[in-house]
Amino acid sequence: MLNVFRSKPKYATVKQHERVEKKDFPDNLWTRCDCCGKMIYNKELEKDGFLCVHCGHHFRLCASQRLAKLVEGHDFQPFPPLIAADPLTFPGYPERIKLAQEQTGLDDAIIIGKACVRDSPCVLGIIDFSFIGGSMGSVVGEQLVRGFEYALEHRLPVVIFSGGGGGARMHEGIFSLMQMAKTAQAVGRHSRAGLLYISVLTHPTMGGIYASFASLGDIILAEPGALIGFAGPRIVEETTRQKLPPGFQTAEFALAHGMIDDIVPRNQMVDYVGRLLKWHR
Amino acid sequence: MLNVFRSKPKYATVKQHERVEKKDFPDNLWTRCDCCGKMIYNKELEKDGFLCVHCGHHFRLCASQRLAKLVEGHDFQPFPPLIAADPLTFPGYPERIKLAQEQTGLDDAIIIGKACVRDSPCVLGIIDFSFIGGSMGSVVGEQLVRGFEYALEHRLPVVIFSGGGGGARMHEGIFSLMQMAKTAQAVGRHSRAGLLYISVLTHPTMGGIYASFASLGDIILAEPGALIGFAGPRIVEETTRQKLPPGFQTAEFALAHGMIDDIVPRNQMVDYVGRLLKWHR
Amino acid sequence: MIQAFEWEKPILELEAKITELRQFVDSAEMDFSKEINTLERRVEKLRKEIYEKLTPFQRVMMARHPKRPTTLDYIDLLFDDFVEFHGDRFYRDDGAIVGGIALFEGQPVTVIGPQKGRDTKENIARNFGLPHPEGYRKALRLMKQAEKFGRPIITLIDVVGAYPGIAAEERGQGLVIAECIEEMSFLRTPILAIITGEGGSGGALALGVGDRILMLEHAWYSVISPEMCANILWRDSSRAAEAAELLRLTPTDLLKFGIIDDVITEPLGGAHRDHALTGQQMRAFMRRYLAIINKTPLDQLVEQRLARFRKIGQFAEKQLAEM
Amino acid sequence: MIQAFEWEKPILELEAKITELRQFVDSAEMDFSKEINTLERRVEKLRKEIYEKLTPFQRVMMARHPKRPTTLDYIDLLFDDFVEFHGDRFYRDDGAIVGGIALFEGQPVTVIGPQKGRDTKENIARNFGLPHPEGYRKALRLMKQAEKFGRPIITLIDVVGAYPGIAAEERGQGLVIAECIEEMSFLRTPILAIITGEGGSGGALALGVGDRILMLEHAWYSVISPEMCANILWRDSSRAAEAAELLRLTPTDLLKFGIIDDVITEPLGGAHRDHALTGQQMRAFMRRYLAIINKTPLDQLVEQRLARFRKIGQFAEKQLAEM
Ligand SMILES: [Zn+2]
Ligand SMILES: [Zn+2]
Repeated sequence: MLNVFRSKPKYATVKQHERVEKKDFPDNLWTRCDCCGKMIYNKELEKDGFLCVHCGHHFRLCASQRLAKLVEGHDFQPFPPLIAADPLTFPGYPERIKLAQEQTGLDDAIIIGKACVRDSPCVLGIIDFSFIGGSMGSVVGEQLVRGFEYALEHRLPVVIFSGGGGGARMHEGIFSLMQMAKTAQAVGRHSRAGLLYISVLTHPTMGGIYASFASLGDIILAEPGALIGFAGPRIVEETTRQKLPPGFQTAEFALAHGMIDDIVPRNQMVDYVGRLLKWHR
Repeated sequence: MLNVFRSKPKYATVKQHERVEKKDFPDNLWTRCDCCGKMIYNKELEKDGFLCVHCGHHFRLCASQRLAKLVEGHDFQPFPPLIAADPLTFPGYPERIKLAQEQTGLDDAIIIGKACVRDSPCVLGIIDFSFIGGSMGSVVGEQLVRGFEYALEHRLPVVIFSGGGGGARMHEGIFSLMQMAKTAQAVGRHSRAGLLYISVLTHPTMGGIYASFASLGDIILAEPGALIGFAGPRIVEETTRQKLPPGFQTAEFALAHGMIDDIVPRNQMVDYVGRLLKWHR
Repeated sequence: MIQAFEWEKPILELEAKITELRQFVDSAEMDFSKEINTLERRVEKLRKEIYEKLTPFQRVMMARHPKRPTTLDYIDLLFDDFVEFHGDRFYRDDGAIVGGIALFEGQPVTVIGPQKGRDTKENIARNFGLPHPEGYRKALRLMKQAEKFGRPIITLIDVVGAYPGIAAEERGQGLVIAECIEEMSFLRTPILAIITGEGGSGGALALGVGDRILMLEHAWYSVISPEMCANILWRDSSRAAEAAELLRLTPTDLLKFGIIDDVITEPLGGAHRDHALTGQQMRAFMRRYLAIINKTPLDQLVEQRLARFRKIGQFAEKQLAEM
Repeated sequence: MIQAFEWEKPILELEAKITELRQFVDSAEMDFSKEINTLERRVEKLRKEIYEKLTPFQRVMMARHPKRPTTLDYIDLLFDDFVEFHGDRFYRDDGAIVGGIALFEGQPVTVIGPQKGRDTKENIARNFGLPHPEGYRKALRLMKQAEKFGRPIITLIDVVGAYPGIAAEERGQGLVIAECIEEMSFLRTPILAIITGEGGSGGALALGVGDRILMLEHAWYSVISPEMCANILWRDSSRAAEAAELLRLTPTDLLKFGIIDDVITEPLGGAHRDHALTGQQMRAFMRRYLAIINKTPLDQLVEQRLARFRKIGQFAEKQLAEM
């Protein structure tokens, strides 16, 4: 019996607070692991989907890197791009958008379109943390809804990798909040038509993103060590004045508390998702 | 604003283990309360629906006493009576049935039929603990199912007062177990037709009765102090070797843990149920 | 606890003077009615001046006024009868959300809302009105019950946010909010949502997916509280007043944005100054909007509800030239 | 742990002798094939004699044999691939129930079952195979998922009962069993329930509402365990063997009563003696019954499922003369 998934490779449970984003590039060939501190040869790091070969730590991926790993050279047809407006005329927001666009090369915090994962057609969306923390403003909301609508029309499954920081894009105020309802409803319509939605939670999936479409998957997976929760750990700590338990709000914590179906290491992700898509055709 | 239910009269949380069934009749005019130990004039006890005037303790009621309190002199049309068979040829079972029939004047552990509660027609069923602990054999199961079927056919609500001891009637073995499925399914059919079912848990509602139809009410009420649970307290204590927390498996415990909608003292029951029936006509 | 805000003080002082004068009149049997009239006109004018130009943050403070009616107070004011139901049937009865069946002008409705404490003891029992997941699960259970029996749902929303605690996270605070929003969206029964006080983020939206969404005049509704916004923007939550300006969280703004359908006028000076009048004014709005959604066919109602949210969002199609 | 029962000992001794003789043949290069053949025929005969007249309680003990396959073992034996899903989305992932999607001869199915530990450490992690409410909620979640996608459900049942613990009672053990039974009854997808070992009371029935219900030869299914029955009847749980006789809990009895549809023959001596063969025999039964329920229209399937349970029960109409 072929059963890759029963015995998972061991991976370290990463304490979120110790995770430092700063990296150490001695000569642009090597990277120091944030988690175990060991040196990794950059080529090897990229080959493995930005996993530490020593401890299994999952480095943050930008959306296009993740996309490449998932479609494995097959075609990806993105939906027409949308650009954020500034509905509240929030000071500094247009500049913030412009800067993020320049820094990431993205239009907003999501890549979404029609894809094939292991020969199964689907709508594939990936949220990119590096664009204003992967927060959901009107553009992210609208693109997700269009994704689910397209999938509903063509009876396709949807796979979303969500890694949004706080979730809400404060600069769009109430419009950002309403994207929670809008996306949840799009999932609901798609789901009520009997279609599959796989939600993959990557580091970090919090706030309004976690409390809307990301929680509504038929199957919810997570990458090891990903931070998953509603309120940010700092807010929880400040509100409750309690010390947070070890591993609080990690993927492993979510699994133990019954909130997700499985934890899937990145190098098994395309296999795993591909198989689920195949079984639901 | 008429609001009898917001400020409930205080009642003692009765520790089940201290509840002794033995009563003290000094001269057949007075009864000693099992809970507070004070003496109650029998006429007063009966008038109040067997509530202690001192501490509010709910004495156990037999089905016919409860029926009288609920229909308030209106007509009650019982369904045709059924008599237990002995499918396993379980030693002593026919004799046990016969004895219970003689002692209680009932055919089996349930009274069920068409009733009017505060002018609202309904199917009303009452389980009587004094008939082999109010356990559910084929007769109780079948009568309940007929009740829900009658209610479905005539689009009536159902009100069941369940006070079964262990729930299962061991002597009927697997047939007793299957009544859980049979009654749950009858509730399901009735419920899926958009009809109301009020389940009232009286002391004690345990085991197979709690784990089937009694838990499936749209609205679940309980009498103060009633023992409610799946496994009996003795079994829990023996299995876990832990001291049971105070008030374990009481109605108050069930309310705190979110399992029931409300606790309704017996002298407010007909008001409460009558109002719910009226609001669902 | 604050019983009066800084900006209310001129009014309160004037009112005190009138009361004083009245008492003097009573005891001295002299006629000051003209003077009293003048003072009353002045206080009326003062009220209008002050309350018409409240800043957004002053409105936030009004919404938090300790004497402002809580959900159970509104239930008393608005309905003729009420039976409270408890529990989520999973874990716990959460006192931070109340719900049950109530009679609105003869019609049974399901009413649900977060409940703040009215004193310290109640506040502790109700976790200061901050719901845990089991509160939202109770709400969802009662909403589905309402759907089964075709009862309209009225939600009364007054919540800073879902509780950000360890146990709440353990039991799936984010997940349950998502489920509430999703399931509420498709419920085949009319839903009237009223933001009565604070409308804080996902914790408010979880009860806010209505066919009609109303707001009291001094309520606020936002993706984030002004304090938290200020904290993020300037690492200084004391600058909440500035943040409140930026967030456009007042009923006026939200009506303009098409997020809400109507604003329920409060008694001058705020709901806390006259509970009974507040209730009267709310009843009129509720009657009007319930009548509309009560008679809309269910298919159409759900379609409209979805369409309403579907179109919220502002963005631009990227120009081809830019691509 | 018991590795062999009292009644198995004559067989095991004989088998040991045959092994001995064979080893001797190998080393001494002598021909004892005739003697070995005789012994083998004798052991075969002995097995048949012994296993054909097992008492009900001996069957109960067979069902509890520590080497008997557990649910995850059966999943290995029966399916070509398996992805396990976790969690109830409310509170916890309960290791005492496992479930997920598996491939049965090319068809994706949802498979669910209680899981006993295969060693002490696993037994502790899995609470000795005694599920909490969250285990049943996980099962229910996966069953609804199966319904959504039209996947058949296969439940593999081996459980003494739902866990009788304090926390289990707090989180609604009785309520969740009722919900499982009720919801399973109306699921619009084929359900094949197989009692593989112990079928203890409500905790087993909660996963046992199938369109076809099969039992392994040495499984039992009862409203109460023999020990608890003896405890109630005679306040002496050591008289479990007698109680087992009374309860009629063997597949033979249950087939006669119309409670189950078929009995899956185990390898002589029990499933624990040959896992692979057990799996083979089960596959054949599963193939046959799945084929039938897979092709039954869903409306009919659910109606038949309900009708099956509707008619279970034995009673008499009370004679009018008696009334
Ligand atoms: Zn590392
Ligand atoms: Zn008393």
